[in-house]
Amino acid sequence: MLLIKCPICDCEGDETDFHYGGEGHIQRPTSSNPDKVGDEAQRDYLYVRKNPRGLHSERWLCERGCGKWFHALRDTATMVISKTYLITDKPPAELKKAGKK
Amino acid sequence: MQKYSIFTLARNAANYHKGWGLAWRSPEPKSEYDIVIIGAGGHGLATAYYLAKRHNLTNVAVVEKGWLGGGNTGRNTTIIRSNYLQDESAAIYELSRSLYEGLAQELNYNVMFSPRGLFMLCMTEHELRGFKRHAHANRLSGIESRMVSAEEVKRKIPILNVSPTARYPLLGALYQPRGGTARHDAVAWGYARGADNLGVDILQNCAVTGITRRGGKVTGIDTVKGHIKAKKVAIVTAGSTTLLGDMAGLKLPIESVTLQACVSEPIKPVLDVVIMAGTVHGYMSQSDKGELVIGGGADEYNNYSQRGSFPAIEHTITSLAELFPIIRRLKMLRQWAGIVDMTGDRSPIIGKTDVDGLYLNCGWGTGGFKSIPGSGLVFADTIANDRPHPIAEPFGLNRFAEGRLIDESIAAGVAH
Amino acid sequence: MSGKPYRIPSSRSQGAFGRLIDRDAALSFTFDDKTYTGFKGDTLASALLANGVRLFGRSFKYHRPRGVIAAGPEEPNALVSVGSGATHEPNNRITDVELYDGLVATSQNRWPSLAFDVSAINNTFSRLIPSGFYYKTFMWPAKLWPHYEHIIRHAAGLGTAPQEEDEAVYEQVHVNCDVLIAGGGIAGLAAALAAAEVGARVIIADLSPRFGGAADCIDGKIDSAAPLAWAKKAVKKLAAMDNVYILPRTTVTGHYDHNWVLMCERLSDHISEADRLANRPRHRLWKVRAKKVIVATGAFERPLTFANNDRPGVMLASAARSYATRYGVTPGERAVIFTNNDDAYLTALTLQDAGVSVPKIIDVREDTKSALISRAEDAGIEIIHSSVISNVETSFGGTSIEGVQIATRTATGRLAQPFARIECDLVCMSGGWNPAVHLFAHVNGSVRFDDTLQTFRPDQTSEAIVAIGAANGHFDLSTTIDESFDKGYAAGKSATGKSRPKKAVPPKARQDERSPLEALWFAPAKGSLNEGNKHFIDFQNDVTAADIELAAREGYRSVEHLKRYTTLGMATDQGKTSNISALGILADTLNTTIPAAGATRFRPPFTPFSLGSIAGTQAKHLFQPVRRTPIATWHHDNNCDMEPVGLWRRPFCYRHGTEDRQAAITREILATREKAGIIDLSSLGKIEVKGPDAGVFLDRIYSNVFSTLKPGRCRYGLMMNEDGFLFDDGVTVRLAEDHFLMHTTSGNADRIVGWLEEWHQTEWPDLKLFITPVTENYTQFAVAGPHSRDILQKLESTIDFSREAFTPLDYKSGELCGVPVRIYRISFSGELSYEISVPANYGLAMWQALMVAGKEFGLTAYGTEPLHVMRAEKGFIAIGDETDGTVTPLDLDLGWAVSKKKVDYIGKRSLQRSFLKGDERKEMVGLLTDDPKEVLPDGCYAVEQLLDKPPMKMIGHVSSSYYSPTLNRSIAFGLIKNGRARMGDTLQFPLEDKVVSAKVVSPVFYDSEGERQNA
Amino acid sequence: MPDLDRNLALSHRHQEMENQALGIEMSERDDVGMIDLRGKADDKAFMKNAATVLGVELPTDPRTSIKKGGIDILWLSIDQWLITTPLKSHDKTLSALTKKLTKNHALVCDMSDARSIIRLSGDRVREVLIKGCSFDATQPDFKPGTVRRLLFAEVAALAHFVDSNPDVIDLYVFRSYANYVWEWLLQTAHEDAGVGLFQVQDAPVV
Ligand SMILES: Cc1cc2nc3c(=O)[nH]c(=O)nc-3n(C[C@H](O)[C@H](O)[C@H](O)COP(=O)(O)OP(=O)(O)OC[C@H]3O[C@@H](n4cnc5c(N)ncnc54)[C@H](O)[C@@H]3O)c2cc1C
Ligand SMILES: NC(=O)c1ccc[n+]([C@@H]2O[C@H](COP(=O)([O-])OP(=O)(O)OC[C@H]3O[C@@H](n4cnc5c(N)ncnc54)[C@H](O)[C@@H]3O)[C@@H](O)[C@H]2O)c1
Ligand SMILES: Cc1cc2nc3c(=O)[nH]c(=O)nc-3n(C[C@H](O)[C@H](O)[C@H](O)COP(=O)(O)O)c2cc1C
Ligand SMILES: [Zn+2]
Repeated sequence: MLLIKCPICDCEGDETDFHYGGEGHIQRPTSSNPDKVGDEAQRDYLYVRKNPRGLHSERWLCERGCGKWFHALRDTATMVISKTYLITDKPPAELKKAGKK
Repeated sequence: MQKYSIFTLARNAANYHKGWGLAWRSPEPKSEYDIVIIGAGGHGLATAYYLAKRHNLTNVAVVEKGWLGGGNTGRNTTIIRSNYLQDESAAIYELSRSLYEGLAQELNYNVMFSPRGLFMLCMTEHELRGFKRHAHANRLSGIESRMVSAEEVKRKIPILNVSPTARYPLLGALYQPRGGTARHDAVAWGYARGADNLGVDILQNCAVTGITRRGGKVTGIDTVKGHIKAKKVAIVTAGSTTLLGDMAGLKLPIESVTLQACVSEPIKPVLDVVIMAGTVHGYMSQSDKGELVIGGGADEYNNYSQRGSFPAIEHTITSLAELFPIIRRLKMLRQWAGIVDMTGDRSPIIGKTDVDGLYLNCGWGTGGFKSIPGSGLVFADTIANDRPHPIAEPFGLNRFAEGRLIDESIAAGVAH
Repeated sequence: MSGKPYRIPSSRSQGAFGRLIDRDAALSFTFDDKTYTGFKGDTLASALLANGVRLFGRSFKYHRPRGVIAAGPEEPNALVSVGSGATHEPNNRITDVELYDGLVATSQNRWPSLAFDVSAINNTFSRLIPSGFYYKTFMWPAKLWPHYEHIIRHAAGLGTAPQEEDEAVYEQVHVNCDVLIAGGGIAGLAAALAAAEVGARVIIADLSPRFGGAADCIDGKIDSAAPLAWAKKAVKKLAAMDNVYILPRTTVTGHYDHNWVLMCERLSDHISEADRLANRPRHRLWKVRAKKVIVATGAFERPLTFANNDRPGVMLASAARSYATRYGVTPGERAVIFTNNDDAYLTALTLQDAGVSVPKIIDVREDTKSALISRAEDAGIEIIHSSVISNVETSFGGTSIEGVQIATRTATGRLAQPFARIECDLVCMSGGWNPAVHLFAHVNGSVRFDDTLQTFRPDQTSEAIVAIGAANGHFDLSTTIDESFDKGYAAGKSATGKSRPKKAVPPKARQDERSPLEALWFAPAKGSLNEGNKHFIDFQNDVTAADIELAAREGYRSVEHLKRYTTLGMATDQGKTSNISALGILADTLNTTIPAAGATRFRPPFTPFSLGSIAGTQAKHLFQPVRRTPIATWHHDNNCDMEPVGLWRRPFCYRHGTEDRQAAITREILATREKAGIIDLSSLGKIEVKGPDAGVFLDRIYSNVFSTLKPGRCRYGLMMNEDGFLFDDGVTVRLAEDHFLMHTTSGNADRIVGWLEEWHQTEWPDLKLFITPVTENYTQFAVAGPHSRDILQKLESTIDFSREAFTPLDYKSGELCGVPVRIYRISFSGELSYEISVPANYGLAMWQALMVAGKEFGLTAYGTEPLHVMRAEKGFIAIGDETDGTVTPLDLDLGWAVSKKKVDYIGKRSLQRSFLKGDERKEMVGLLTDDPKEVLPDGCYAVEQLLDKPPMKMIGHVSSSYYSPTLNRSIAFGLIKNGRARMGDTLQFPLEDKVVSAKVVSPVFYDSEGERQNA
Repeated sequence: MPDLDRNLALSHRHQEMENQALGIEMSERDDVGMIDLRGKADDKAFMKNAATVLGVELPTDPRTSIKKGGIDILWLSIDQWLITTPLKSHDKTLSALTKKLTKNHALVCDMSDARSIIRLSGDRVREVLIKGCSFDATQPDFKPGTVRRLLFAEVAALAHFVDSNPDVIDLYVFRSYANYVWEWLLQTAHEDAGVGLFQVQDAPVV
């Protein structure tokens, strides 16, 4: 049972007080370029996921706190949550590093 | 192959069973194989078996990072059924189910396929309508499956709570008389023994660390025991598919999550059929050894830990305790989890990839034990002939770009 | 049976024996219908042993007679059912059952009786049924398998499930603490004292009814006190602190990610049934989030592996000691000790002190020296070194022991030459100790093999968890005390930031040094019989040493294969006594070492615990919330058939008198069409969206346009998911320029609030708006039918309901009967209709006022089913019927509501994918059966071509189907491949017993011009 | 004043309380109106206008509340507050707020009928709360003024710590769930079901 802390309201609680929203930082192609999105780009957006074994950036909703979405960096093998940050923040550096490995 | 039968058993008994040989060898890897299958789960082993048996391809290795059958094949709740709604699904699951009927004889290994009947309970009008649709579709595709009344369900499952004041009154069930269970480990072991006997090398404790390619074509694999050349490579690694896909540069519509299960202590028979209850997300059967085998939901977050969080299993047990009030005084003996590979439409992927000579069989998610024989058969055919078997064809990777999803979530809720 | 010979007199050794029992409080209980007497403080095991009972159960496979081998939760053999009727509970270890007056215990897995069990014949045929025999046989002929299986199923299983429903209540609690300590032995108590001293919030739980663990069974001193005396003081001190919570009868069952711990507390199982309080929970499941977890769960003694080591009367040495010490029970009169370590010498001394004759200690080791061994020698006990017990001699039927054979210890595999026979009725064995590492290992905790202990002990972990004392492999009291205080302080400090107070002086302990243990994994028996003899490893599942060798011979060599092939460690004790011994034998067989073979995975729970406690309070009438609309009491009083929709209960129809459902539905429809009807729509989702960008936002959410809607007007909208599939619909109202009110389907209401928030926060955070769900604040009714206007006009209101002033799709707010209301002129039934939204607390009174006003117009309450029929007559889709997650708005011919102009909205791009815009789509059409009385079954399929028998190619299915009382014929919708191109065609629907044909028509069956709703 | 009767979610249960053997006291509050207020805490004009009407600044610390006159302002999020008002002055407060905030980016919603407020009081209230939610209500930092959203008995709820000695906690649940939560409390708050956490205890047997 993960213990999660919201970076916005500091609410700390069980994973059941939060709601998981899947991989973070997925760009919705039609938001920026509605007319020129190929089938493959749309597929990648809808279905293709990094699904790494290790550091994963993901979205969580602070359901029993402030009701806001935020990002977390979690290791999918150890479950360690190393960082939480705002939903509007850019991907942190350690995520890029992990991706390169 | 040493034949298994009551006679050989009796003969060996005289000698205190000292005469039994290995069910499978533990060979050293050769430097090259025609075909390498990554993953010695049920699907990988069945594929190897059918390659050898039906296509005479025996220069084949199944490469396994741990012990064979140790993935989801060795930890699932063993439900077998084929009453799926979509034509494509019904075709492959029914092929598979029918192969289960003769599997013990085919493999000379008793996999204890037990078609004792499977009930999918309907507890809301909406669910009832959905299952009626299943029953009609199944009947027209030639699958034995029908709706039964609440009274009939109660007759078959006396311990079910059908009180009119129950939270969800029972409205009936979708019944597949020849759905049931099999002994999961035996399926892996039987295929392993069969494949090994036909000359396939099963390489355990041999994790794959890389997939080598040249010019868009696969050339072999790197393993902890060194490089192995191969003309064709098939990835059949369930929850680990993304990691293998990354080695070959595949972009995959897959997420790995933990799916949970538990067993009660063994008790004398109380449940002779398999039940699934979508509205309350629970399913249960009783094994031949006596435990109630209980399948739970999946945790929502990506997870490679092979252990789950408590709420999912709690949710399931809470529901089952409502459906079967007598279980409240029984005890949970063990809980565990497996890493399942969920695709964008929750249906499997079987077929070729963009890399020449690289094949993929994955995405069985929460429900691929039942499909092991059928999937092995059509996948072997696909690899041997380098084109999708007709039953496998709809399950190609390309469907995600086309939007041609195969979505089974319609009424069942749970997909086991 | 008086039980006299087995209960040690209170006078013996100044009352040293039986410290937990109250000899003045006799309790009466039954085992297999026979009545016995025990004492308060007894366990069922000690009470039965005191009565001379030795046979408690039959083994799983061979039905061998079994006694009890342990005194705690590791017991594999002695499982019984306790209670009867609604309190019947199978598979209880008699070692853990506390005796109460009137306790009813029943043996299991035997027929017709425990003493004479027909299935014991299995033992005779055991050679035919080694591990995995079922994989090799029962295959021919295939059709007989179900019969074989039936027999196997009935032979397997342990106890029986209860027949009656459990009346007990269960509950759960959630708490956080700084330090959670599992196990209240010396180690756990010491750590608790230390952590509490620095001010940490400490919870300490022990599965037994008492604290102190092994303190009463060990030698040594803590400071100057005996361990037990020290433990008593420690517990008193802890109980007086308000930052410590002590939980007896509470098993820590599992450790989960991020130090979340599950514990099961048993509150009433030890109380006689008559005295149990109905409202006191039977079990309470604790969910604890701890900053630090300390595992102080002690260790389990290992049995030794020799022929017939499962006979009743063979027991763990520490168990025999604790029966004597705690309950004043001697499990035999003449005991032989068989050991590979010093600890069992304490048992020898204790038993002798208790009056048991202890002729010999058989020690595997060569002549070893230690203080304990000298004490045994001094007490006159003969020690036979370098020897083993090679076999056990029993009475006929194997239910009691008559003697043991002693042989010189040989290398594994070689046969034994017994050189002596010793008469005895009790064998106390000790093969060393296995730390209870379970909890440590549940999450990522690794274990390492310790050569000295010849077992696994805790190693690395990523969690904030430590093991101490015997659980950490420390069997020396002084190390245990030092370590436990150290780690207790450290845990307290890491949780609270506070260090150990300067003046605190942890105690010092000392204990005589022990000589090291020597591993022995197998003691062979004599001659060729050896192979037929049974050396049990896993007692409950009847796994023998030979089975392990067989598995290895056949290639099931990974420990996990071994486990699954032989079922080793899979019984209710989860291998607490057997796993390491099995590994020893596997390693010997494969010529490797135990660490190379590895251990199987530890999984929760530590010991099995009730499924009832997992359901907790969420059972029976509290299983799941039922959501009630404000009109619920009226529905109830008016014989309404309620239908579950999500968590809601919605009115399905109201049955008058003897009406059946169909008659009620017909009546309600005709009344609404001809006069007026009223329906409770309270559960429909209502969401307010307000802000300057609200219109833009809704344009992106819905497939049609909302920014152009005029204030005071309503518009029907469609929502797709990003895949392009339709998933909700509803009417949105523009309350003001910057203020909208959305309606959603009942089932999706909560989901859509989340959906909107997620899109707003994560994709378009720059849009200025607020989203607030208001579903619960309003009751909503539709008043529909030709007289609906008349009824509303009859009531006092500030709203002008006239045809001219209040036109279709208008929205007005004002007062009705003095209550502020919002009214929308929208219609799902196809009739002139007003949806009235009333503050929930006035809902019931408003409903009643409408009923009164409507009486003269024939106003009739109608349910969701009549509504569904009416909407189908009108050709309106219903989410969940016409949609199933694979259907696009275009498939449903709702293209008019799918904007081509808007640049981007959810689902737009996906609709353009080849398969979604392809020419093979299933399209919604109307279906009229050739026979108007024939109602197509829901979900039946049309086929391309009718064949004699399946398979037939299907081209689509019926998504809604009703008998329409309005049209006096059946109507249906179908989703048919290229349906719109098939207008006028007749389709065939093969059913089980007949084929129904139906014509493809427009899906609007009634009032296609909309004259009625626009009236 | 409306001509119609007002029925609260639990009106039909008020009678039965006499025969209950509970370890706490519980009742439904029937004298409050509620307003859901949305606006951004960093929007100075909005904050100021709201404060003008309410006579006190909106609380911005998470999980806190402020009391002013008969009004309680409960923090719900960084852009949301729940204002409870005495029923008799409710309409006045509501229209004053609405009016004052017309020019601001804000949403004022009357939510008087959306929730049911169950008042729990007595020394064992915290023990009852921890039976229903994963939040540990026995922690010392849960004190008067604290507001906490919960999943209580699988139902979305809100706990407002009103007073201590003895503890008074208002449990807010959506109206349709009130009856279920009430039933749930009747069982778990039974006087025989006490927990007695973190108090001086009798020493267990050794
Ligand atoms: C709890 C649970 C309950 C389930 N219940 C059911 C059910 O009732 N009915 C049903 O039909 N299905 C069920 N399933 C699903 C079913 O178990 C799986 O779909 C099926 O077993 C998948 O088989 P597989 O052969 O594809 O994968 P697996 O059996 O998982 O085999 C994959 C193998 O690949 C190996 N591997 C991974 N990475 C590497 C590498 N780098 N190198 C070499 N080898 C590697 C793994 O070690 C593993 O042995 C359940 C699953 C779970 C977890
Ligand atoms: N000879 C023996 O009988 C024996 C056995 C174990 C320890 N010792 C010695 O006693 C001293 C102290 O030992 P210790 O305190 O480490 O062990 P202990 O055996 O004295 O205490 C462990 C306690 O943990 C409890 N426990 C075990 N699993 C539990 C669970 N999952 N949940 C709740 N409670 C659980 C047990 O009931 C027991 O009371 C050490 O010096 C050790 O060498 C002796
Ligand atoms: C159908 C089935 C029945 C099982 N029955 C038992 C059982 O009787 N006893 C037991 O200890 N475990 C049982 N298990 C669980 C296994 O012990 C094990 O937990 C599971 O296969 C996952 O492996 P792991 O725990 O080693 O990761 C069963 C598993 C399955 C799939
Ligand atoms: Zn938050």
